[in-house]
Amino acid sequence: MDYSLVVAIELLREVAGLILIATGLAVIFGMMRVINIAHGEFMMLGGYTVVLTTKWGVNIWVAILILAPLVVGVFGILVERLIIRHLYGRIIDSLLATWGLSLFLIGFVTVAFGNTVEGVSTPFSSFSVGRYSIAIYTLFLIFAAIAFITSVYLTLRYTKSGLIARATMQNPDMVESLGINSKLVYMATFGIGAAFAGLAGGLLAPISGVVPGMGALLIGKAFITVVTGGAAVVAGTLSASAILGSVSQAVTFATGPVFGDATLLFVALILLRLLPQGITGRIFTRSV
Amino acid sequence: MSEPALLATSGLTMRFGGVVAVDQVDFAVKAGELRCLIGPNGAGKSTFFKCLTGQLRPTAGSVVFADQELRGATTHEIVRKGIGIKTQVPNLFDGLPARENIALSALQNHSKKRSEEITDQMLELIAITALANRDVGHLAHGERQLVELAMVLAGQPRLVLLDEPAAGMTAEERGRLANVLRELAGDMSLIVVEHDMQFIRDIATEITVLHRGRVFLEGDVAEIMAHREVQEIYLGKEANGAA
Amino acid sequence: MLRAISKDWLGAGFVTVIGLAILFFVPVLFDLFEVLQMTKYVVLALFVLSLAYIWGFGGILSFGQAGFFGLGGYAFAVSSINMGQTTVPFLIAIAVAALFAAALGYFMFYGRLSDVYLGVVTLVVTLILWKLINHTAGPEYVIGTARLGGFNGIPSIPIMTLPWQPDQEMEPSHMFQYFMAILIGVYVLLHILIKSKFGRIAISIRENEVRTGLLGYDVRLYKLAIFTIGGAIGGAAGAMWATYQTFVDPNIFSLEWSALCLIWVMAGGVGTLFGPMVGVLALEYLSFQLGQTDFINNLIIMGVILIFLVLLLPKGLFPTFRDFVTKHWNRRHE
Amino acid sequence: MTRDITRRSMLKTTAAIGAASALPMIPFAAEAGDDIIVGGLHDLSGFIDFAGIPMNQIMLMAIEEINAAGGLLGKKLKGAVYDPQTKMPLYSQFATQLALKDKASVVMGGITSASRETIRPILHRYKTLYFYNTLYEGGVCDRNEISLGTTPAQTVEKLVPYSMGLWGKKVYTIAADYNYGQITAAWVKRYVEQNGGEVVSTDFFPLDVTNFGPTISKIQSAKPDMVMSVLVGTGHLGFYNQWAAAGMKNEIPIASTTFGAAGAELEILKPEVANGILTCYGYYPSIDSPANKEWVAKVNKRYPDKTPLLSELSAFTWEGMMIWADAVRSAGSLDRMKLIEVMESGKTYDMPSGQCAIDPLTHHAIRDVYIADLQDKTYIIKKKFSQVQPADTQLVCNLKETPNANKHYEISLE
Repeated sequence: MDYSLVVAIELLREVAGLILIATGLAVIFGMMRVINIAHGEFMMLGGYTVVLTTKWGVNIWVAILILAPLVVGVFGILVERLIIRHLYGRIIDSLLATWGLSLFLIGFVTVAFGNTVEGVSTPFSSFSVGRYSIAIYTLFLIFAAIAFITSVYLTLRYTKSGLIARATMQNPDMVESLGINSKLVYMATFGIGAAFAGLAGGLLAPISGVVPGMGALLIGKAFITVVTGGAAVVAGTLSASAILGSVSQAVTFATGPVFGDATLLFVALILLRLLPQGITGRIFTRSV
Repeated sequence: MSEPALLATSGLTMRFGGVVAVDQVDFAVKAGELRCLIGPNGAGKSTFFKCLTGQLRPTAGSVVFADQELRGATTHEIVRKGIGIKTQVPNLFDGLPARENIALSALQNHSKKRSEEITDQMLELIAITALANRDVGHLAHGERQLVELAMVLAGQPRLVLLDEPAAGMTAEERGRLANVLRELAGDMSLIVVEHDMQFIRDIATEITVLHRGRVFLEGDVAEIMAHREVQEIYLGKEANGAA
Repeated sequence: MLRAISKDWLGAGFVTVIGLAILFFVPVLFDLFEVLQMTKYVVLALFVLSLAYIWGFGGILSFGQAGFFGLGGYAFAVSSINMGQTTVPFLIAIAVAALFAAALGYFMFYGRLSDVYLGVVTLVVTLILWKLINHTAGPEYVIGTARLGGFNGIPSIPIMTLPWQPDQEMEPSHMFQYFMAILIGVYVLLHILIKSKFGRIAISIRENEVRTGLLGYDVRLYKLAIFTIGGAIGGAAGAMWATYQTFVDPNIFSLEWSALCLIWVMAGGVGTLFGPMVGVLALEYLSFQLGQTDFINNLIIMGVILIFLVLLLPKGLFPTFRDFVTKHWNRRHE
Repeated sequence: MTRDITRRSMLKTTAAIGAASALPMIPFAAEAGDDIIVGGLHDLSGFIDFAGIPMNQIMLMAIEEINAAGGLLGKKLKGAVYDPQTKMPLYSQFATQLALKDKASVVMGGITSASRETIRPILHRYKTLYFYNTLYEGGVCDRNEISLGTTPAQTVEKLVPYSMGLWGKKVYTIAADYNYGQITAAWVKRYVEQNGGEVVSTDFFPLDVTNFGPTISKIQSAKPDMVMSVLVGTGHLGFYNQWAAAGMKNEIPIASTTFGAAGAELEILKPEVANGILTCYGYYPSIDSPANKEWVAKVNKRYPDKTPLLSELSAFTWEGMMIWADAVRSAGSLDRMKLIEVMESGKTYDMPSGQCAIDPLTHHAIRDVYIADLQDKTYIIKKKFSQVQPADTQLVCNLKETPNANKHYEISLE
């Protein structure tokens, strides 16, 4: 009984992790048709923001919840202005450019801050489920993911900017004719996507190693989750995270992490095969 | 029916979830016949068209072309049996010149040399030789329609399905197209899905009216135009709108 | 039209002549080290041809070209270690990659997947291969006498022999010439293929898939054939890579290799065969030079170069250069 | 780090020459002159640069020191340093370049086993002496290579009985899913059983795994007396954080032959996460000997701004340079076979890590091994074992009988 509860918590934690790392990518992908390969490095920047600012004495919660998204969001806007805005409608070019950005960021952070910066320790302690003890931070991550995706949903559903965002996703050409400055929409979108990545990186910082190459470990899963999820940011990310996360984690419990990861990929493949047009058809109709 | 039909559907039905877009349609076209298919928006014309071209797989019923069952066949198989398809929006190889576009169609069944000859014939037939070396991406909409028609004909089909071929054409082009279609009839069968009543008057001998997924009426131009109910359900709104 | 065709053949002929000149003169003029380096570029040029062909002339964007490269490499490694010769293993490597491409292609094209979405499937499949082959460290993963070796890969792969001299390991200069001959052969064959009826239809698929289908061509079959040819070439390159390096490891399947292949094609120019080969040479040479300097972290430089390449030379090096030359040529002759 | 790099002025000239000479279209004319070329192949960028950069720094420092003492055979040493960027094709390319073009007298480097197996056959083929200074799974049998790093039989054999004595006989092993992890886990099992204990489970993790939640639950349910960690790489750092976060740090102790091998874990993890982990290596900066104190002081003096992480990897790179230089002096020649014969003579070297000799049968080091407890980023040495043999490689390799061997054996414990 205790063990099932532990397994359930771990399943939720994996789903929550996927939601956190995928949402920023999904926002940028769904709205702008840009595959941001540097998404993993945006998370890494979020992690570094937390690690460095707490070292300078900033409260860890301020660092995770405010500074990480803020810093990375501003950086995202900068990147959009300098690079991405030249590449709209060129899905492969934007992929290559962001890959270049990802390499650049790894190298830059290594040179600027070194690759062995002391991390932060995990806030909260642990609690017991029978003879198991689980980090409270695990629960915190689950709740953070729920709060996160709910707020994205509410924003998209009930606010004016959410309406604009949804309109952009449906038909980017129409937005301009509605009298909205689409450049501004794209800039804001990229900034918000980057901020989400920063927040995710900040939240993961206390439980993973914060090193320049950490993004590469996360981007693959994030990318597959987004593609499997498809065009709808909230529903897509949520459903894909739920399916992929729980199945792969269940297999991990049953066998080991190797087959857990392979299962994640395999399930993604099956889903893509079964729902070819339904999931991604809309996104890719105009590409390449 | 004196002679056997070249293409015949029986009980052709297409359902989307609970909606029946095409409802047990029995339809037949003889060899050499030019048939127009009309009907108000939502009558099921496009769905019916796509059932014939293999772009949709009908829920029930059969499509027989020259004694072969087509239902379940893919588009390219249907084309290979001798049916030419001209879609509603001109669908061309934008990066290539008109000549190359047409030759690609002829290549299907012929050597390179022979297909060049066929291409020249088609360019002449449709009277677009002047466009031969221009990239089709840069042509006007009506010109593109004509290139596509030439392309379809270069495949030497026995039956041609045309979905609103006159859309976007100038009056002059429309006249030219009507002449070409009339000329072609006899050598091959043609099924034209069309909205433009003037154009239909110019070309049509026989008309089938679709309404709510069913065949509502069949007859020649005069008969259909005179029919009171057709005027009500279709011409009443559409003709006014088009005029 | 006439001009276009003659220009094409002229270009291909020119490239072939240069290739033959390289084949004959490089081993004479350069020392061992440089011949070895150039052998590497030849193998990678063949690898990049596989993607340049399927993407540029069939419109199939594969994010997982490394999958075929890796399968070819592993198939060659396992079979040559077991068989003690290299000619049949080379053919096995090509066959394994081609069969895998055919199976994957059947899954994708007959499942009516399209465009980038197809790219994602190729990417995921390659990732699965990477994961699984990485997991073969244990002693139970053995094929005949060849241990798969997991993360560390398979070392001590035999050096290729000439088919007509099965007992004699190739000298580096012979290997260079043999590989170069293969590269030239594949280049010429691809060029002929592109100019054939098959090639014209393949290009028409790239231009407009729906229309090609409406003309009565079986688009799926054509795509499958193109993809399989690409897989076979990738497999051949993988086998050559394995024998050149004398080892393979799972990173041959990595995202990085697939991405590098994409980048070479992009940098060289999609829609040409020659451009991507130039792309390989330029970027690999650059990466090699960067490795010898240490004034700044190499990733920074590679990243910046990539970004600038995309922003400033979106068509790729070779087409940009060609357009530039043609423009000036025309101006002078007007 | 940038500052360190700009210091390497000598290196820059080498690199410039290297760059000019590597243009493949220009036949190479310039010779390296009268200098003795020492090749360095360490990852200076990419995901294990934290290990490669200190090794490179220490190698350059050794070159400077030898030159300051008058060089070798009346000639100056010159470092030829390349950055393979953690890419195997670049490793093979640069190894070929060092052997054929730079005509290096000796090559130091290779960090992962994959990189070693890339360059070892090349250097063997082109007869260029090779020093591999990293701890690894054992089994290389090649008379052209000197392997100075510790192997599982040297460390696991000591750490397992020691930690079982402290904590108990039920062991749970978690290991990286590649050769090193697999083989080390097999040795752990053997030594645990030899000492009357039991390995309750062995879990393997691909190197890119970052979430260890399920494993931590599994360990809790197995209730072992201790955890033996053979985790490797930055992805696996997450385990220690998540272990501490789950409140397990004070419940079940951890011993490891990989934790902090290159020093990175030590720097990145907070003391409250890393304290109390028991490790076993051939070198610790806190070794209390005059030789080591002097050496550490030297390193601090040479790199005062940012001192390289001192670990087995960097210390043995130093030792490699010194053993090679000693051989050159003794042989009075750069001839590869003469140097190998000197090193095979069973000579004992006094090094910062203690006493060390080259086993003539395997070309692996017979060396002192230490067990240390980590407290607040400092290793407190608990026990020293003198002159430990590379018993694992000795099972498969005998260079006296097969001097032409050129192979990396998989040491099977079945």
